Amino acid sequence: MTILAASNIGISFGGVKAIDGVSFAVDAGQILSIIGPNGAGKTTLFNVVSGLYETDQGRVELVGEDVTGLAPDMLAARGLSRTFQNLQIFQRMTAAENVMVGRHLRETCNLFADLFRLPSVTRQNRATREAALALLDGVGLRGSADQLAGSLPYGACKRLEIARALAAEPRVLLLDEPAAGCNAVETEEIDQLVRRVAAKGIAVVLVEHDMKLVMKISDRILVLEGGRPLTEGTPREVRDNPAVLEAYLGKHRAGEAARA
Amino acid sequence: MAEFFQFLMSGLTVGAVYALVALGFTLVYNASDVINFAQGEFVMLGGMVTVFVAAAGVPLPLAALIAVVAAVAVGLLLYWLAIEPARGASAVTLIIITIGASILLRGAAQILFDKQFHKLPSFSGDAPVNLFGAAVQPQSFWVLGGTAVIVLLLYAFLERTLLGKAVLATAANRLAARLVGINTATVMALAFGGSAAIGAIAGILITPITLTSYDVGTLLALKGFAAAMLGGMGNPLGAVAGGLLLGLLEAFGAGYISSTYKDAFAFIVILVVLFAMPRGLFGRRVVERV
Amino acid sequence: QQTIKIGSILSITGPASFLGEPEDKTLRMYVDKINSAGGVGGKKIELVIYDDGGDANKARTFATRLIEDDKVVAMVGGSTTGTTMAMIPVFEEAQVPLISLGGAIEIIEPVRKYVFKTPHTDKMACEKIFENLKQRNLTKIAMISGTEGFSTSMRAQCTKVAPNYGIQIITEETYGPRDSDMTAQLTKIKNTAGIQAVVNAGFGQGPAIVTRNYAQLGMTATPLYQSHGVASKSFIELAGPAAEGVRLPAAALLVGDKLPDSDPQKKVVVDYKKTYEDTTKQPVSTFGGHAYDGLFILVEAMKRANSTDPKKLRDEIEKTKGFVGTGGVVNMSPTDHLGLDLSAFRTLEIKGGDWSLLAPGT
Amino acid sequence: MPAWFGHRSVTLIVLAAIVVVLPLLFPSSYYFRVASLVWVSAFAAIGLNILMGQAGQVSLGHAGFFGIGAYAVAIGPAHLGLPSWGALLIGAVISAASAWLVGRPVLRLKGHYLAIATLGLGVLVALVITTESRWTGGPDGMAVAKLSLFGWRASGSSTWYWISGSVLVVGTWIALNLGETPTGRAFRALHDSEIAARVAGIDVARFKLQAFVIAAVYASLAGSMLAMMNGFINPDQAGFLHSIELVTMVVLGGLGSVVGSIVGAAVLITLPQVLTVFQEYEHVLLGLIIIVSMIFMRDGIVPTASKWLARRVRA
Amino acid sequence: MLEVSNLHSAYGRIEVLKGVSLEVRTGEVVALIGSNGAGKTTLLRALSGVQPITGGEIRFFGTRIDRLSPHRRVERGVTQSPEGRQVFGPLSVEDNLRLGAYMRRDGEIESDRERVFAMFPVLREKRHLVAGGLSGGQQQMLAIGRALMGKPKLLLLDEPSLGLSPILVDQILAAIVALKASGITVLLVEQNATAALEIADRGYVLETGRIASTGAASVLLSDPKVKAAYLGAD
Ligand SMILES: Nc1ncnc2c1ncn2[C@@H]1O[C@H](COP(=O)(O)OP(=O)(O)OP(=O)(O)O)[C@@H](O)[C@H]1O
Ligand SMILES: Nc1ncnc2c1ncn2[C@@H]1O[C@H](COP(=O)(O)OP(=O)(O)OP(=O)(O)O)[C@@H](O)[C@H]1O
Ligand SMILES: [Mg+2]
Ligand SMILES: [Mg+2]
Repeated sequence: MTILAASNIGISFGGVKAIDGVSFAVDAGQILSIIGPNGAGKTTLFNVVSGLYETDQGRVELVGEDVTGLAPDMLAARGLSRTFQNLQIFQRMTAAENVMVGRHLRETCNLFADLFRLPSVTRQNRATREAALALLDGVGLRGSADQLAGSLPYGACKRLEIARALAAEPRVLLLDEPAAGCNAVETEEIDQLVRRVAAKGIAVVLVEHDMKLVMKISDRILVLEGGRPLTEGTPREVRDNPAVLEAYLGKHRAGEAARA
Repeated sequence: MAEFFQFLMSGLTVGAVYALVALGFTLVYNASDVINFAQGEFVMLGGMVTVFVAAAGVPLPLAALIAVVAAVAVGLLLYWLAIEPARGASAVTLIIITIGASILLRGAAQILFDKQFHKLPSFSGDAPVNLFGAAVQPQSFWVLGGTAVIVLLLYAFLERTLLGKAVLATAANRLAARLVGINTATVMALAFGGSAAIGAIAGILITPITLTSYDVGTLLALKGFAAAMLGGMGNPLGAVAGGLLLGLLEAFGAGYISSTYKDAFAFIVILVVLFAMPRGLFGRRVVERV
Repeated sequence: QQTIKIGSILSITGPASFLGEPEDKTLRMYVDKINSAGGVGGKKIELVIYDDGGDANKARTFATRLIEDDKVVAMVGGSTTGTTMAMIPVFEEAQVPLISLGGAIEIIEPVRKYVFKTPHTDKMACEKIFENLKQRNLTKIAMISGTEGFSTSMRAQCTKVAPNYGIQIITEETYGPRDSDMTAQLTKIKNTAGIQAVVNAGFGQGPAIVTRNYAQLGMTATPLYQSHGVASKSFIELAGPAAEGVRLPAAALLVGDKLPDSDPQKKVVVDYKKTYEDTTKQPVSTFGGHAYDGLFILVEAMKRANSTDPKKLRDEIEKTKGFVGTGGVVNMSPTDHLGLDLSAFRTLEIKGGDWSLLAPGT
Repeated sequence: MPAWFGHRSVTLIVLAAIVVVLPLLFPSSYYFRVASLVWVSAFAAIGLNILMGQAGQVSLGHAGFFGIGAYAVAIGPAHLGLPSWGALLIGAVISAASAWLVGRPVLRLKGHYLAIATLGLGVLVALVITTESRWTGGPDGMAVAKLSLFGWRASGSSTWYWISGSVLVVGTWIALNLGETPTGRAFRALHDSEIAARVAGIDVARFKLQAFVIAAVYASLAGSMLAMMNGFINPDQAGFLHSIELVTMVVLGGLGSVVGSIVGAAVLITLPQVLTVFQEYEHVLLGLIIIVSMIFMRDGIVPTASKWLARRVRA
Repeated sequence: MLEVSNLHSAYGRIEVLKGVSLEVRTGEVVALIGSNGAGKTTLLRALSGVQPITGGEIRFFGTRIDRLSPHRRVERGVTQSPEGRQVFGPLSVEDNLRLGAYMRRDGEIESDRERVFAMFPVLREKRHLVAGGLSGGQQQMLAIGRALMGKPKLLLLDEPSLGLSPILVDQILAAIVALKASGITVLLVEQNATAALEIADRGYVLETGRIASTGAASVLLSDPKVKAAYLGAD
């Protein structure tokens, strides 16, 4: 089943088209990777799809519903979660609290119940914290649960964002360079994590420059260049595409990708 | 028509006063993102020191110079004794420190000087100049001219000199500024000294019109702050535009609507402008990528 | 040796400091004098002064402090109407006399048992000005006033009493307490047809700027009246040559040396002026004089009562008769807790950079 | 039971104990008066701290709501024949409603722009109060009727001490409650990153508005209490300087710390009383104390102190 | 050229560097690897003087620099491309680069800028745009370019390949080799440990604030322990 479909997306900044005519679709349990040179428009595409930028053109559908132009929180409520290339963690909250915020949509939030701390609130809090700890465990951060997120090293923050995004129990998860700042071994862990997520039936859209990772786990790959789609296909097709080689992979990397 | 021009000139005069104060905010803001609530006290110092030094028999131009030097000294002391030791603290904390400094400076001024109002003679006499039927104090031209000179200098400094860029860089990212070799402490000291000088010059120029006393700073700072925000914080041209606009709003509000509600009128316009342009008239658009 | 505690809450700093400061100096000066002359009834006076900074809420707290902690027998103070009004409930409840230095008539009207005041009321100022206008056959006026308490209250009183003098207030303008240019308001007045005189209710630097803008706009052909709120030499200094010809109602204090020797107030005001200026090296204002009057009304009452019991003090203060102060000759009564009449005010005109006493009928 | 629960109730119990025990040390009812002022200001500061410390939105016009509450209990009984407690509630409703109305557009602004917009709103309220003297008594203020409930009239410093003290305890309880709830977390999240908060499904505009309204109601109630306690009110209480004072209390005590707001209020209310002995040096010292405490306790008195304590305990 | 001995640094009470000693010789490329939170960034910051140290010494060309303020160290030729890019968001790309040369007074600033543009042509294209609007990778290029504008003797690179496309990673690595050839010494922190060690002369492995092992790059590359912990199964 197609969870997220974007068609003919375009947006410009100060008259310059940052993306133009990009379409993609991703099914439940599928991993779609979007790759392309720096500045190709990958993050911008995420920003449009997740409602942070208003589109000039195109249409976004989430589980069959037209959600173009909907605010991010409305999209989140319909099952879309994401992480950020430039970290957006809640610095002054602990790691566990960061993830608890991620569960916002799974909680009942009633101002009066909260102000007077009705027993239901306390009960719910306990459940939310349990869930958050379990998620932190999943990304290997259980030990840092009560540390302030602002003091975590870069790699840990990236994983914290994934845990927070998963906390909302999304139907589609957009990951913007989750493996950036991770060494090969840590990247391997991300690899496992993303596979597990997809295995649960969540649609995953992955932006990543680590070709080993991308080639290994993607079902399909969309290549952007200069804001336009360059090609789309299976990892093998993409890897062998000379245009991709030239614009993005480079010779040396092509070999590396091939090994994956 | 003469009435219109009178309101116009009144607005420009008052507006230039606000603009001068607003300009003082710009430098410190550009170096640190901090609104220096003691800025009004620099304006007060400029006027009061000139008055008292001149009263001691020193010729006016020299007295004015002494006042500027004194204000700069106070600005630097403020930086070294109160801001620098709190380096790394949040902007809110620094703002509260400047509020504390403003209380302190006002308290000190009332002991050191007195609580009376004082005036300075107008630089070129009091005979009003007739402009399209409006009677204008000659001092208004000094204030307008002073505003023009300061805004041009400040603009050129920030936009055209490397040191000016270093000031902006310090506010944009303190860590990166230190990594490229900017001595952020010196830059901040410069900003505080510079805005103290601007404040003092403002005080000297406006005192012949507004009169001065130990506590003129508070309201001037408030209006100057409003002007700076209306124009768009951090942009010297915006500060001047905001100041003049605020002055005009008050004058035309008082003239054509109601003098009692002229402040209300001015603030309502500010609110409306900000709703339409959340960064003021000429504020820099900040782009923050995620 | 016991002392008599007298309290005083003044606006020594803040926007009304031009009231509080001379009041503070006057009280300290004269209490020292009284004490070095042996005190009252053999007891020294202990003065407890608090600065409310013009903040009514603070004044209210200090009032409680004076009553509860310092246990004063009476209070001279409340520099402004605003602070006084906030303190009145405290003193009424504690039954301790309060002699206010605030201007507005609402302090003593309706009469409150323990509340007195020394400064002429704003109503009297209006009446004095209108009296003079009437003599000059000027009946159509414009009012311009500040928006703080003093000016607002005076403006209201003027509006109220104007019909009694056949005066018509054609147009009204206001300015904020820290405004630096009033040409817009004055231009409107200038362009209103038929204005024969302009009255400015205001204090602080505002009236000086009004006066200067008035000259700047070339309006001096129309007489300008200021209020008693500008009754200190610094007004003339700040307004400069523009002040020439401005008239105002004020206490005799400003023109002490120009009073005829027969004037009952002459000795008092000349003495006070000399003492104040010698000690403080600053020009005298009528505001310090109000504190002088308050202090001595209290001291006299204390002597008469031969007691420091607040209730007895109150009764004696109310019986004050023929007290010659800087503000005038005070005759209080159960229905009049001020005790001054219009004769306490003189109409002054600024001439040659100084006050001059206006001859009656001009 | 999680650690924070104990922490919250301990704070409350200690506060209640202080409120109860303090009077034993008071030599005169002047101290009741000062303490009640502290409680009232602390109450307003706690509300403002929810907005500033938790949700991270500054307001430089909060005294406006304080003024609305104060003048409600002044005007209600005097001009409309309402009972004081009814006027108090109406004041709170008006404050909440106006916060809700202006909050939507205003809270879209950020940082200093939000500061100037709220400042402007505060100035507008103060200006209306000063000008419409037929209703408000103008700049010199107006008398406020005493609070009476079922025939019992609240007057005297000690009565008000108990009223304001109990209200403060309740206010503290509510503010402490908020911290660890979905609403409280939403506030803190949007403070740190609006974008991430929105992507996590938080309706940022709605939560900002909630914080603004809560803070407005706190301020309004505090204003009503002060007015009834003083029996008198004037426009200064709605003015810019009072707004600044409230903000200073919050920051001095510690942004985000409920106890901090109480301590901040206590410091700023009692300092001027203590400093009177220094006479003309009062302001210099006040300024100096603010500067020095912010330098050495940059996160505010309470957070810094508790960090320091934690270190001592562990060492 | 750079000798670090027994360096200690802490955030509050948490000690992050627990006695780090290392050495970088003139003309070398030295790689520093370690897992998340090992303290690599902290070490580089300490070298630049923006992170206070609690003990130990830093010598640069034999003289101690650990008490010098950051700008003095830049003056002596230590520049850094920091973690997280840290570009001056509101300033233009060109201004960012110009500020990179803030301490320089020589006449080659223009030509150095051209060199940076040649290395990263996008930057030339976007020279008048504000840096805050650049894509992540473009900002990374800018950060590296800015560090190069300081005309360093010792260049500290904190994860320079982070967020760069494969082609650019190759280019960066090649550029580092070229820099080395032009006499610039490089201390390189990289998560892409294999690639880093391939171009480095020597390497250090940092583990929770301590140097765990060191040696010639080729030796580390084939060290099974290092392989298991950082290089991953290949
Ligand atoms: N808010 C914005 N303002 C100005 N320009 C923007 C903005 N957002 C994106 N752009 C421009 O759009 C282009 C695409 O940027 P985007 O961040 O989407 O690239 P990307 O593919 O994610 O690159 P990278 O791999 O480096 O992260 C860039 O040239 C960037 O400068
Ligand atoms: N501001 C801070 N406050 C407290 N602790 C911090 C702070 N910054 C970093 N730390 C801690 O210092 C340790 C080292 O962090 P550092 O950033 O130096 O690691 P790193 O090796 O660069 O990691 P990464 O590979 O993720 O960039 C980590 O445990 C981290 O939690
Ligand atoms: Mg990107
Ligand atoms: Mg790092």
